[in-house]
Amino acid sequence: MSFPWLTWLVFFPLAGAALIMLLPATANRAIRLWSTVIAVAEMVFSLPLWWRFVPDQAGWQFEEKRAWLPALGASYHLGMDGVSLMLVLLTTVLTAVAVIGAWSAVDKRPREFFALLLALEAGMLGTFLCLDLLLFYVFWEAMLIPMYLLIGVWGGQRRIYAAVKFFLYTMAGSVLMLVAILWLYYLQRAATGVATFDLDAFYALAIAPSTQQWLFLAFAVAFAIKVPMFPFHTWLPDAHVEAPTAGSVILAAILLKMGTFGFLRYAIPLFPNASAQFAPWIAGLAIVGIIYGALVAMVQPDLKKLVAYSSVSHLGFCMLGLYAMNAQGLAGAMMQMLNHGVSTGALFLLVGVIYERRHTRAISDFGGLWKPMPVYGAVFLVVLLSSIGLPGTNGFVGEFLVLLGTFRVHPIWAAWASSGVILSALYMLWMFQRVMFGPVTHVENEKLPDLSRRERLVFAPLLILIFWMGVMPQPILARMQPTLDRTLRLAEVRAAMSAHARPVRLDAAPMPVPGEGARP
Amino acid sequence: MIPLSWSLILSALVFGIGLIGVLVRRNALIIFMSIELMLNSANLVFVAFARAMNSIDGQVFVFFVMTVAAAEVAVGLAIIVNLFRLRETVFVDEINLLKN
Amino acid sequence: MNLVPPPTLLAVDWYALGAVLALSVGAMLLLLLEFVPKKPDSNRAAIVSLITLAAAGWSVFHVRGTARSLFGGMFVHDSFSVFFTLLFCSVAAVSVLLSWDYLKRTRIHQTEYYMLLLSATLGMILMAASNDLITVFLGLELMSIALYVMVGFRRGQLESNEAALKYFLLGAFASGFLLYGIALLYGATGTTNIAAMSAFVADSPLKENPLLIVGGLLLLTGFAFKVAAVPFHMWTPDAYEGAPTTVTAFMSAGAKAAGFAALLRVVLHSLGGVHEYWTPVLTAIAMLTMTVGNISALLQTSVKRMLAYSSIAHAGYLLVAVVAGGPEGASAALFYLAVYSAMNVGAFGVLALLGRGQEERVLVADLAGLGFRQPLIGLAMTVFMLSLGGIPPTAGFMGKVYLFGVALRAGLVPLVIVGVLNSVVSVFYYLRITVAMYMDEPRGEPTQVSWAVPAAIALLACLALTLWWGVQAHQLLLQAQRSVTGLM
Amino acid sequence: MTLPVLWIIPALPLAAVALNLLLGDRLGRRGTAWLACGAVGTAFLFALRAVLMLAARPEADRALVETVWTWMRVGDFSVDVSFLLDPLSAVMVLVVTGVGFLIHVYSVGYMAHEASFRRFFLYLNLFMFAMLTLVLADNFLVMFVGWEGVGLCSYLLIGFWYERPAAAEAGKKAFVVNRIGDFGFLLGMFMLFAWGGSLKYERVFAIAPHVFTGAAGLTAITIATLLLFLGATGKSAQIPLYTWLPDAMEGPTPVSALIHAATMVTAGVYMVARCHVLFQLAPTTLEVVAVVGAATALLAATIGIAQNDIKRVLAYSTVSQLGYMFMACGVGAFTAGIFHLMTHAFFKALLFLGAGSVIHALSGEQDLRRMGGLAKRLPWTHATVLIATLAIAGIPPFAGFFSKDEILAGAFASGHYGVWLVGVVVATITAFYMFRMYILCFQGPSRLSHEAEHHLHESPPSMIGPLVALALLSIVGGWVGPPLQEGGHAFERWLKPVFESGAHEASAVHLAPGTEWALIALSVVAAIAGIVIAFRLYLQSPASGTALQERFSFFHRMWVNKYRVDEFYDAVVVRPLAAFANWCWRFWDTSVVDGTVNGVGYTLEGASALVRLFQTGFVGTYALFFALGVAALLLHFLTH
Amino acid sequence: MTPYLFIGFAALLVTSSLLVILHRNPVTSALFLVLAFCSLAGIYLLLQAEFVGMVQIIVYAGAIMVLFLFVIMYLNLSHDIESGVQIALRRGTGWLVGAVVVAEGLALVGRHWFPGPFLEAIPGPRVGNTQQIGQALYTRYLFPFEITSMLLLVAMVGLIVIAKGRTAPPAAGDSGGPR
Repeated sequence: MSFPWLTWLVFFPLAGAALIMLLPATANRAIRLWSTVIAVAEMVFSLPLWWRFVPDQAGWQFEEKRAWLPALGASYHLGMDGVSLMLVLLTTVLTAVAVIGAWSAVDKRPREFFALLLALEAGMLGTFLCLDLLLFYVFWEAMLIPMYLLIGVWGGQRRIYAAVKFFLYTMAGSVLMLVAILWLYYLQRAATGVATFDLDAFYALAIAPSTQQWLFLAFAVAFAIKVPMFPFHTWLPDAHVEAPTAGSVILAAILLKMGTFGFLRYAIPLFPNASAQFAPWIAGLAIVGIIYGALVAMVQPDLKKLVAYSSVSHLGFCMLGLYAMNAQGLAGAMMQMLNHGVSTGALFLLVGVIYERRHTRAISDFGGLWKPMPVYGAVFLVVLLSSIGLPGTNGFVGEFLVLLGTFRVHPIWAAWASSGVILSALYMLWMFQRVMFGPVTHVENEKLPDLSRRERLVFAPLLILIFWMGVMPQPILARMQPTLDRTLRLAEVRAAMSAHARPVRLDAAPMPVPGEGARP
Repeated sequence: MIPLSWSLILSALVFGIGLIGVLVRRNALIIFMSIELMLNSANLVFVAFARAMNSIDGQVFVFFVMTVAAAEVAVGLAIIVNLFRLRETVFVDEINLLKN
Repeated sequence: MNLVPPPTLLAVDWYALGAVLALSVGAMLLLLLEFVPKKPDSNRAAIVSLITLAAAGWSVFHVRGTARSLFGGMFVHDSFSVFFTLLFCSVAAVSVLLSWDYLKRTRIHQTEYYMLLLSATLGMILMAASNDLITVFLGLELMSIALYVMVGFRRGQLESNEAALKYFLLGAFASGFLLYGIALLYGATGTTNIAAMSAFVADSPLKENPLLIVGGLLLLTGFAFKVAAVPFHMWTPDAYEGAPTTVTAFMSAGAKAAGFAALLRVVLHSLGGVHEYWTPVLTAIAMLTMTVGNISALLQTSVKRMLAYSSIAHAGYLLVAVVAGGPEGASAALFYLAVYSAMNVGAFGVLALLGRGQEERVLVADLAGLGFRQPLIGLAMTVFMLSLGGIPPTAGFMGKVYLFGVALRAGLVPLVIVGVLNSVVSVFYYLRITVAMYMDEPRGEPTQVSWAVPAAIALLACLALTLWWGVQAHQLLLQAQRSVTGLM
Repeated sequence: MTLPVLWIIPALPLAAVALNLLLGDRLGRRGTAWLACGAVGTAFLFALRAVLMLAARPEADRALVETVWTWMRVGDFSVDVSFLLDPLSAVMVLVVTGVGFLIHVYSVGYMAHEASFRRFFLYLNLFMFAMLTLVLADNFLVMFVGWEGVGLCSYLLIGFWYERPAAAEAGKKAFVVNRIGDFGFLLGMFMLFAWGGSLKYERVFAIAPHVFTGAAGLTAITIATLLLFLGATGKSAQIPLYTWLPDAMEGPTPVSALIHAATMVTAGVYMVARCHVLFQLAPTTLEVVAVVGAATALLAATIGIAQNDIKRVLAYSTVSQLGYMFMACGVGAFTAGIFHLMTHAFFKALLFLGAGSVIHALSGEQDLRRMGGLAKRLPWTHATVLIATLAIAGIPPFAGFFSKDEILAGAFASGHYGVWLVGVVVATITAFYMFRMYILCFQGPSRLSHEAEHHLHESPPSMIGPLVALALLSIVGGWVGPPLQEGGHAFERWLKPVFESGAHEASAVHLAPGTEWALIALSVVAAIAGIVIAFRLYLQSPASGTALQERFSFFHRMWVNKYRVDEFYDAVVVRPLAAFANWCWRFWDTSVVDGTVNGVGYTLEGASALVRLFQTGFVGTYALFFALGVAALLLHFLTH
Repeated sequence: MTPYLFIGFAALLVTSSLLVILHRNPVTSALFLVLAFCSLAGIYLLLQAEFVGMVQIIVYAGAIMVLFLFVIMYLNLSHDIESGVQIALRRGTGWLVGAVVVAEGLALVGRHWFPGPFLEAIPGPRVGNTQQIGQALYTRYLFPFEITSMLLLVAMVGLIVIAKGRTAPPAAGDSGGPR
């Protein structure tokens, strides 16, 4: 077995977190320094994958598999495909950025704060990389804990409400997914006599459409809440507004991707028939989300809330692309996920910058900021443009592909969704106008310091990404293409073979002899 | 030779009376006595069945039950005495520090 | 005169009886040692009882491989009883470690306390290890009487005494039903031996034997009372809250486990033949128990009471496994019991450390800001809470996964749905603890923590187990699955 | 080594932008100016070189294509970043770089005292880059990059003086309105791809006639072209999306000259001309284009009559002239459209720069009512502006005459007599209000305020130079396309390779010389009439002018208030949208969606409080519940 | 003859136990309980369980009830006078529920009477009842018998722990127990 890249990738931050906890709580500088070192090291460590990854190979790469719970048939199975490669890179980069960005933001208990950030990173990477349903659920849920603490301890006024709401809402969604996972597991066992949680095994299992409906719904709700899709989104504004900047960045940039990733990796390939059956509903909700999110964002008095609702709108595009179920749609959705990660992450960082200086997020407390802080204004402008999908920035590629893909299956959907393009320009520019332009309305703002060297360092990589992904997305697309094609093919094949499958009684197969169990 | 059903019905009556006693009285001692009645009704069932199938086990069982009852009474009365010392009452409807 | 020859015991039988012997001897030894003068603050009693428990556990573990039935099935030694014996001994040992310093703080007589603790353990073991309703009943009474006393141990204290009274009166009341049930079963089947009973039930012409039904039902209520299942649960919060915290820890894990051990033996074994009769009843009870337990815990202000309700809820989860039945159900129950004991004892153990001298600080508010001032306490409590709520990567999660999976396979979908939703509800109040510890600012003077090495060891042990079983439960899983093979 | 031919042209301004950003304030004003102008100047030279190379090629394959890299390739969809130079884009690129260069030079003088001098040229270069990308694009997507890019730059430049709320507001309005157009453009592209399977011009145009067949095809192409045209109306300020352009005058005057007169606003016309193949497949659309163009021309012209802000007058005239161009495209006279585009670029840029010069001279005064009599004080400005005014009025031999005449001819020839009539009327009105402006500004008594009088001075050479250059162009610019040429005039022949591919070329349908002479005469007369009226009303007897205003006060008010279109949009679109958004948030999101979520919590807590009532703490109660439980169980077995 | 005796004892048992739970004065109730136990012992005799009957009288009626009486005297309890509507309510529900439980049980058993496996069990030769029990106790039931010893020990210890010494009612306020 070659070098276990992925295991290192997942557990290095965890070890780092432990290391941080060993430092004295008062050693502020050392804590910041070391956490930065660890986060950056993780990033550097993840970069080689970009080259080592074989672009035109659909299957898992860097695969690792060890027995975990033989008695149940759960295994420690990690693997990477084009999609997870991108999301992993996004994670490592954004985490590094967030850590550096949080240097001055956190004054209270920095040790625990940074340790939790790193632990969170580990959890997220695990979620992206695991190929075992039980393991997936473990990471999926475990991830909530650090985020919950980040919001609850370092958050704003209503942090406790937000934290608890975040935790409960997400969990309420996922427990049903757990039931569905267990159901799948026993279904597998009843149908094939093999007890395993391995994803590949389920990719090969035919599931009766009638069964698929329920399983799909269970999965879909869990993911939809995470995305968040339209009716399930209300935890997001609270969580975002209350979370500390780094928290919001991670939350927006990566955590939300879990949902869409889940659809792409689990819900669609596993339950293609049900997925197709519910596609109109999901696409409809996605479109509603696009427009609704934009409209609500438009009238927000609070910068973070505005960005939060814009996330709802953007992720609507992702869902729409996914459910276009064609090459452009999926690729667009993936691009949109990455873009949203970069742009919205940057937006939250930007909000954080002025929040640090003024300790308010109300748009009305600003105005004319361009005069005191022109560099900040310029950065803000670029990020904002990428967020409204101006061609030449990353945002455009994603939105365009999504809409194109959608248009080919359903022009009307595309037309509705495209109106989001107008609205996004509307609310973003209006916000920008109120914050940046006009005369300086508050005396406190007249002497605001412009971006510091560290802050510029934070934004530099993001700006580079924004333009690079906008101008030359081909390398990224090329790496994801085989995986996406595979997903589509998988969906078709499974749909065909499941179409006539009969429902199976779960207790059809005998209980495996204790001790043996899984024989994948 | 007494039919089994007679003893069973009788025991059921006694059991019921004991049960009612527990439910309607508020004096811990009386409640306790009613519980004793319930135990004894059980004993009656044992003896009746032992008689019916002419086996000794039932009676032995009764013997054990009496031992248990004795033990319970000892501890129970101790608790009640202690209660009275602390609160000058043995009325269970005056005792609800712990609730909800 | 037909004299039945006295029982002949092999060496292995002596080992098998080792737990019983060791515990009885230990208990008496403790009393005898009273005549040897000792320093006022000596830990002799604690040490002796630890040794006793170790001996008990070891001797049974030593012959874990064999299956023996002694005294005509009055006492059985099989994988099932081994599992529970070890469980009870470890729970008792942890409780001893927790009580070590607690007793001194609260000025509780050590000798009697430990003597009763050992006897209660003995009672539990009998409940798990006996194949005859007589012994089950005696074991249950032994345990209960010891616990009545332990609950009321702080004589000078109104709550403690009140708790004891309630627990005692209702306990006696319940054992009245239990006894009556046994009597009817004896009448219906002509025996009190569980094996014989199941044989009878298996080949009895009519399953519609009313005596059997009523008897089994009353028996059920008796056990349901011990495991605190709704609507026979109402003593639990009061007793748990009033009892000395270490006692609460001990009984919350031990007594419940013992109740389930007996329940499993009886319901799955002796009444296994008429299992379908119990399924609807048990299903209803399980649903009620989970829901009522969690719902009532939502608004509690006292952590101790809240945990009491949570233990009711957990009884509900365990009942799901019982309903699922079969070897898988039983093994799920065993697995969950082990997990539950670790995390629940741990949680109460944390509470036992809070406060100085006589006072006990068990309000949610008392935990404010504790997480950062006492990192270990914070970490431990957080892990226990998450585990109780069934959040990975903790043991509680694994337990729920296995348990609900089994239930799902048995086709109990509604039960499973109710279960998982309940666990979401439960997370709400478990989170409140973490909120208090990490997110609230302490009001008034901060809660003191009375550290003691033994207690710390105990906590760390629980913590380690809770985490380890969360990430690698394979061994425990195997044990749970193997331990029920003897039962069926 | 051979120099790159095409991509270097947009690359140069971009490089200037990059340098500007990197070096920052280290390069002073002088450096900045040199960098910016140098880049654009060089770009012009490269453009010239490229066009010469193009001209050298045989007419058959007059198209240079340069693929730089693959942008995206997803499934069957693939787009490259590639550039195309054909006669059409050649005209555009020369106009853009040429006029652009002059305006850059002019700006150096005009913005000399501006604090953020560097930022201005940064934006300006960025705009050049975007505009060149737009015109040189080889496929719709790259064009869209430029399309939105110029939109962005106009947003930035309009809001250049960001501290003026009006400016910021105008910038936002421009961008958003453009976005509405882009929405159409985007969907249009999708349709083209969905049917044509590509976004590359030549592929789409080659395949279009074969795929868009039958009723379905006709509907599809009509919808597609209408959507594209929606994009054009946004960019080129046509009905219904023209309202942003007048407000755009908040920007610095050179910006108005460059973006809102010469180049950007003509992008729509360029796009329609570029897609003439598609438009000719959809006659309905062409009609729409023609009508919209005519309507816009008329509407804007009438409003232009009543404006007192010199820049706004010019703005409306721009809108109206753009209407002319669309009119041309609509009647199928694409050549004429492009021709007018070019000439208009010259004289309208000149007019704006002239106006800028005046404003500069009057230290910021823009109101015609406080000008007058400047002819002698600002000789150069006066001369050049006069030329431009004549050109726009359509007086031979100035540039405007030729192009405008050709448009009218085209309209007449293709049988759009209504359109033609409107054209003539608008010609008159144009001549009228342009001369009104000229007179109020340069002739008659001086109405200057005192200190304006005091600082009054002719502009520096760096500003006068461009004025002169443009003046020359405004004169000779039209001579490339004199009427009455057999086989079309030079300009037409140059564009032939592009437009002949179209089904039928209107301007190719030549009228009888007699008719054409008549038309020429008529339009000239119309123009002169307008001029004469202007002189009478504003120079000789202003009284009668005011009297006339009283007489037609209704129209006058209407024109002054710009037909209240802005207010209309505000009431019909903006306010309802905002109200709906607020409802979505305050009621729906907060109360309904989130209310449900919290509701669950409250319900549970209520249930908790309820359940806890049973926990009375009395042993009796507990025993009672126990007994009840037993009773219930017994009942169950009794009933089952 | 036996049936009549049985009926007599039964009547006595029922009435006395009813009086146990009905009578106001604890002492009287206790005495009625003694009576109930004695009549139960009589029934045991009729069921040919002499040993159990004797033990019933000696242990129960003797030891246990004496303990009860002692405690009652020691606490010299007044009559517990109960009044008020919720008391009556409790009474009503109590009687109702109790009756319902018994009725249901009887109905269930009576629905179709299945008297277990003992019909074929023929009453064997009358052996000395006490002797049999003794044999059983020390052979088959050796193990439980030993357990009972433990049980009694525990009870003893518990009794001492809880009841020994005086426990003054805690001064108001310092009940620093669980809140």
